[in-house]
Amino acid sequence: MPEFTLTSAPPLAGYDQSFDGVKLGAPVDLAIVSIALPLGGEVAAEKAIKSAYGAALPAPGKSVLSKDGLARLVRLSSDAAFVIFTHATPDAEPHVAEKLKGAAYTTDQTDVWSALEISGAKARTALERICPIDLHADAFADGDAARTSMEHLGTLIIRTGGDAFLLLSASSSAKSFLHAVETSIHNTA
Amino acid sequence: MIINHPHLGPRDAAEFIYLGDASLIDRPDWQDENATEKFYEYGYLRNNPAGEHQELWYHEQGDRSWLVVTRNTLTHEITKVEMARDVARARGRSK
Amino acid sequence: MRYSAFKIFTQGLTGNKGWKPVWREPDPKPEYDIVIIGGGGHGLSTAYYLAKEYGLTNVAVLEKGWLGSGNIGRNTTIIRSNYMLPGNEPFYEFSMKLWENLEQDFNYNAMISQRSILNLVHSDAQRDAFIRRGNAMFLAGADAEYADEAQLRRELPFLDFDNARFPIKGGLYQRRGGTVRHDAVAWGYARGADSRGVDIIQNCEVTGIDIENGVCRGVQTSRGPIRAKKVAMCVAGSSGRVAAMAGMRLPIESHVLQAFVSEGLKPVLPGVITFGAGHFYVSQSDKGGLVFGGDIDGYNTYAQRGNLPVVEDVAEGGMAIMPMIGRARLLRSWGGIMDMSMDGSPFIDKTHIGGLYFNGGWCYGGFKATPASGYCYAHLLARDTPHPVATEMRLDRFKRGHIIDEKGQGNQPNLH
Amino acid sequence: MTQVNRIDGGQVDRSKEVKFTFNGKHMRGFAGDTLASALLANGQRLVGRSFKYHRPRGILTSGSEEPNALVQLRSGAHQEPNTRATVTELFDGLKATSQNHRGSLEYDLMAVTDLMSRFLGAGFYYKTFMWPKAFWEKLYEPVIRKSAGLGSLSMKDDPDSYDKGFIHCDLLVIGAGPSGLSAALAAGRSGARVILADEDFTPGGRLNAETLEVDGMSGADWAAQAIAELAAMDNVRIMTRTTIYGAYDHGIYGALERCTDHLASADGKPRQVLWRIYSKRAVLAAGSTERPIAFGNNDRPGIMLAGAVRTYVNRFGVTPGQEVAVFTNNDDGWRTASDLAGKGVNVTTIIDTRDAPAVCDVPGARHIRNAAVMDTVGRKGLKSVTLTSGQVIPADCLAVSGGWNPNVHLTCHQRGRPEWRDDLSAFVPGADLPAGMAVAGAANGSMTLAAALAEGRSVANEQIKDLGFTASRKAAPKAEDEPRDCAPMWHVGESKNRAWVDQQNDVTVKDIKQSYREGFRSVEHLKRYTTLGMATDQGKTANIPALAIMAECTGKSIPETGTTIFRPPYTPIPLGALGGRARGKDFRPYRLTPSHDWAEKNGATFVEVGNWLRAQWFARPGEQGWRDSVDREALMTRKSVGICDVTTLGKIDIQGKDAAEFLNVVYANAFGKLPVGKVRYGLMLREDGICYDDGTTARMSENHFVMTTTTANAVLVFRRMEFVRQCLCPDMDVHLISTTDGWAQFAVAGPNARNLLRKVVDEAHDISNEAFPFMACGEVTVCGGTPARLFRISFSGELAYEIAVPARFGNSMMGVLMQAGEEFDAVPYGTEALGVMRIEKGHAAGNELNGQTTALNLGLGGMVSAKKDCIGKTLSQRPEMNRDDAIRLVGFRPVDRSLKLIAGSHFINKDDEAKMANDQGWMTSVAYSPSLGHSIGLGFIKSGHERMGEIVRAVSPIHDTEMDVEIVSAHFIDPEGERLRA
Repeated sequence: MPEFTLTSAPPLAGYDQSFDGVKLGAPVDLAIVSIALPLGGEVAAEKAIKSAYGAALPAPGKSVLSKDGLARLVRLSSDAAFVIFTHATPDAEPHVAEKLKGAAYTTDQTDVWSALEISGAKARTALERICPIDLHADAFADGDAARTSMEHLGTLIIRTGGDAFLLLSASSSAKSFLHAVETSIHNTA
Repeated sequence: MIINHPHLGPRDAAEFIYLGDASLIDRPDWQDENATEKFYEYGYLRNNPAGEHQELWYHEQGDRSWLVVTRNTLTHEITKVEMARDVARARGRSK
Repeated sequence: MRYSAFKIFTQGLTGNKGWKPVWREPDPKPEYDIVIIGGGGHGLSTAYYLAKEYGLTNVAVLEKGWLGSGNIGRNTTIIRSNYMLPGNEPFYEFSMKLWENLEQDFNYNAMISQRSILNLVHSDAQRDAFIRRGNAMFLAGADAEYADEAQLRRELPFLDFDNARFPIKGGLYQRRGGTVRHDAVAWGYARGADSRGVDIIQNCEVTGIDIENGVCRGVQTSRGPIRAKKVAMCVAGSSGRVAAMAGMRLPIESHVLQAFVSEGLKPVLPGVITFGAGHFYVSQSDKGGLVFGGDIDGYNTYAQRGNLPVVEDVAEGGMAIMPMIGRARLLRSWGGIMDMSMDGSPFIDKTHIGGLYFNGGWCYGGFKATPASGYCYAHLLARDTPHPVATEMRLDRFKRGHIIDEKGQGNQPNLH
Repeated sequence: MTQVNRIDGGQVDRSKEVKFTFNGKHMRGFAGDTLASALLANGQRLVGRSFKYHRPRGILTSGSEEPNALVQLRSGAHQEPNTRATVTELFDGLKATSQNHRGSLEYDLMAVTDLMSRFLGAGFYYKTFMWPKAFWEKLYEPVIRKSAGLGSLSMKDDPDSYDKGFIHCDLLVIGAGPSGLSAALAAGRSGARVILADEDFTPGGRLNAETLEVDGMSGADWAAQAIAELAAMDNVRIMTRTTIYGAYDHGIYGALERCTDHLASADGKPRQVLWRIYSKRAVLAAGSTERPIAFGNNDRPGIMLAGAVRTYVNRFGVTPGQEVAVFTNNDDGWRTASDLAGKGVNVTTIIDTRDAPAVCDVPGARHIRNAAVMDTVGRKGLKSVTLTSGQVIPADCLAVSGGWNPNVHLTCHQRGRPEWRDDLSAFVPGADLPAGMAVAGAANGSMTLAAALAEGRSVANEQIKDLGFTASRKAAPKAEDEPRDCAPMWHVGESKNRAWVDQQNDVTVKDIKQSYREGFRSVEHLKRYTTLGMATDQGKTANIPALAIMAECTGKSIPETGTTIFRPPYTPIPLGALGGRARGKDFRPYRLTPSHDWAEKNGATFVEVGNWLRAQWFARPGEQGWRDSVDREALMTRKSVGICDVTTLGKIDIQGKDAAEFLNVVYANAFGKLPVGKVRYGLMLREDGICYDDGTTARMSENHFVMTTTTANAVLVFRRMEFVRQCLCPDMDVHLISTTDGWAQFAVAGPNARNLLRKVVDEAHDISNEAFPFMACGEVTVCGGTPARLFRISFSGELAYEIAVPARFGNSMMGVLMQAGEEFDAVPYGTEALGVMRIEKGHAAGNELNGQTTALNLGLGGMVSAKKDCIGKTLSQRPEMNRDDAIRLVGFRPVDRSLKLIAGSHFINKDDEAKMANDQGWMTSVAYSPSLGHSIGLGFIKSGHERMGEIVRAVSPIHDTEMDVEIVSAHFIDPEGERLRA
């Protein structure tokens, strides 16, 4: 038996609030692993991703769900992607690496980021105050993803469906980011 | 300003960091006989044109790509945006 | 015509109809001893000191627009000599001393106002760097004063001391720093040069530089060719364009610096205040406007206008240190083109072309340098040796590895 | 006071009476009034004083171009100076006071300046106040400053909040007058995403102010109907109370929405929102502004622009006077006469400069043709006007029309130049418009209602067709073309008395003539010399007449004389709105370390390090100040063990087949042969050969490295490495990703560090000195299986490790380490103790790696590998960077050990004078070393490495002090490095 035990406490754990027309919450146990496509090994890596997730890696700025619907593949740039899935223990990276069988480089990003889910009829109106990306459904469809900056904080925004968005920003500044989103909701309520 | 990213479409230039003339890609060879002179020119002298300018922008609040943007320094009109990596390869920087 | 209170009185009584033009509008002569390209502050002060201090009056200043239309006409009017490095500080202190006697020297009220300049300090490392700088200022014969937080609370109670994201821990004052009515500097120098025989030729654009066998013989202009024994470039902001006419590449990029003024307000600010944890500096003009600015936009440009992110960045800095200005309104914004040099410091030097001289690379700090720049450039043009306070402002310093980098940012102009 | 000037009609809501005060006087108006219309309704003609001569002034206009009717609005911290009464929406409880007078508005003591005006002409101050020299700052300038400025700031923090936002559209329509509405309707019907913005609170523009008809109904009704149709389209966004203030590059427009300015209280919501509008195309439909004619004493309260008089009558149901005369050089002025007469207002006279028949029949009014107003009477309110013929006409209101100028402002924001149109005697937008912008209606010189409606539609249709939309076929609304003849007249030459051109800044026709006489003839010289056009109205009513008067002086045409362009903002924008949320603690986000909560609970004092908050020290009860805490933390660490959260150091994960080769490029020293399981100190140069950053890089596996950077440079180093990767070495297989926030990393330092870690690191991992020596690294598990990374590196000079766990466990880990360290009296230490220990060890940090120093200066010259290229290598070899007397980093101690060294002191040789020529270097960092019991310092001094033992002076004239210091090795403690290998 180890003498000491560690407890997990991500910065926004347990946050879940409803406002007029907007729901805002921190998803539980969201794991994020980055995938880098080796130079010259892109085809093999994409193949490995497809066979691991049953879905092809989309184009930069897009995301898709895996065939089983449990993981989201987000293409960040020509040679980098995230896989986002629910996974509680701190071994998300080996978990993904194993699936990809060495065809790509993987790095655990779970603790680098802090996630917020925002949804509801007024979600877009609130986000308009901080998000430079055009979130109109014609311009930013389901699955679309964009890295940008909100209130001086780098943010990855993904339209997960309809009026729901997943926002990832740095975990060290998670409280400031939450404050920014809450202020937007307050100001547009 | 808006930079039309080749992969991601139009993005506010505020997401980018500006570096300078795209000639910064053409880093001299340290073993060249005039290396010191060439590095001095590379490091310090600029064409600084009033007109079309090829320049490096980094999509820091985005996909972390370096871009070569062709922009007019008199009007700010952008006529071309390329991935810097492709430009570097085209300029013979492949190993 | 000598200006005085008596003159104003007598003119007032006679309907102000006896005032004479402040300068002539001469046509260019075919040849001069010295042709200065650029009728901005530095060009005009160069002409003034050439005539007054070095007795050279067969001189023309060629200006493509109206005199004073360079950055002398579009800056935030601050004078200071709070530099740190030996290549800079003695030069700027020389400039400060020239400012202090300028109005009596050229009989024109440029409203030189030594209201003080304060650089706020927000961290211990910043304090250490400012102490280093303040001491360097003393060593060069300038004044400096370090104020702690308690003193600043007394003097500037409107600063945000209690709720600041980056607490104000003190500041470096230069009490002799301050502001000047910038246009009046151009007019005063122009009047002084003109009255001594210098031809100031407006609406005369240089379109080519004549070089024969490695020696500069004159210039082509929109008003015809002009021969000259010496040609002096003095066009900071457009240096790249003019130097290109002589086939020169420079260690300079052109960038835009925006500046801002608020509506007129009753006095609130005693001097110049500079935020140390964001991009914002401000003073209040005699007319009551808050004159403020911040960082350059950061991309190469020759367009005299900027973009919104920097406007917001500057206002954010302002609201962060003095939230009382929230209800003051921005009245006007404008942009000036800066010669951003590779180490943030300027050049006053001969070029490799005989008879062709260069003055530029002032970054966003050229205004305060106007008197010394003109004086030292005049010295170089007259004597062909650098003035003692400008010996390091050489074009070849990067080749030699003698860098004058106050901010320690390296060879990336937009970081200076 | 009753609303003596309120008449029938208009669009105010008479069912909602609104109370307000002006200079403490209680007044009433109606919902829908502006402050200006309500003041006029109450018979208040005098509302302010001018800038220079303190002339009594009234209301000139009915819009944002107003130069005179500026008031201070609200009170206390909400006080808002220089607010234009003409655009201030009346609300219940509104408080306004007049500005710029000493004594009351009616009896302003400063009005004495007006009597001295002959001595205070254009630029008088440049010619005097120079003697004696000291008097400018002591006497003259304070007097001038006190009298300058208009309104006052409260000097209190702005109590309101502001917000910003981003919106996107296919077509932005600027202005909701006839052409704007017509444009928005056309574009909206096509399905394009449209934003229609207007500065007014009721859209419609001049339609609300005129009696003209559209499609057979009143203009105002048609506007309301158009707005209703647009509001029903979900692809159209109508933004009222929103000023488009700037046109920036590539279709980005700045907009200010005033959300709560029309309410008594903002009620916790943002007062204003600053929008950045991203448009693919724009239609500028900003209308036009009427210009005055300059004549003697043309600035009296009661003299107004004719269009404004009509606005007050038609839109607000207020007549500015009971006995009105009209002075015009154009047909439009006649509409004022006709509309007023139609409402039963007594229009006595129409003075037309043209020798032409009446434009229309105005019952009861006398038409005087080929005449002009030369002077007026009535200091605080107009009483009569005097014509050039000498004829005196009693009037309490004179409506003046000099023609209309298209509002070209936004077309100039990218330095486009307007062009002169002789047929309009006005500037219209030039050809070089901001990309994507088209102009319609009066702003484009299409001055009649019918033309504006038609052009709005056609221009919008062209714009959206470019974007691939199909234009709707619905026809443009119908209206009549009203007569628009205009014979330019800029000032009345016969006037003997001063005739104002720029009313706010008190610039007269004489001033312009004097400016000409003195050689200030270009437009820019004119503006700068006389201050014309520099007031809060930016010369909207003054610039063109002034240009025309200068043209008269030069004998050239107006376009030859020059043009004036406009800069953002269109109307003044509060700095609060431009600052948005960035105030106080919200100026920038906070980054918190993973153990922040633990530190907060354990007495930490925090310090801002970039955006990070770090624990600076942990005070314990009884300690008398920070030094006590810091000394204890440093001593205890050196004696036993201390723990410090070092998460803020940048961490970059580097993977790829070419990763090692890549590191060889970015680091000055070699990394190719670093074995797996080892860490190496690395030094980075800039390309100019100056030191950039330092840190350690660990090789986790053949193709996997973990780099650390300094806290300050984490982002910059990453950016630069991406530059090398993509631009310099595009075919290296190497990939970078930041993991700074992902790992909570702790330094565990001190002789008991290993003993402590043994209790935390799972037993399977051997961390003995043999198995895990100095500079070893590896993946381990802690506390029963939690993955961790262990690095044996030391900044303190002690036996030390850095241990990293996933950030989610960071707070808990800090507690665990402290618990495990209890038996060793482990202490947490903050950045101060960290700094003390690094100075004791002579490690360079930010004060030494300040971007001005080379590897040679830092004593690290040997690290720049001769065998390979690296960034900065070649330029670091330049001669003056390698001088024999180059500065070197060394240690310093005071000769008198009781003295405290000062960072920032300069070094002067013993017998030299303290001046710049003798400057030997400077002290970079100082600390009190609790281990040595005295102050120690690091610093750069010329040839320092050859001067050990020499005594020099450390001078700090800014503190008026100096002391003798001895040059010593920078390694104050354990110079052989035995402790860290223990």
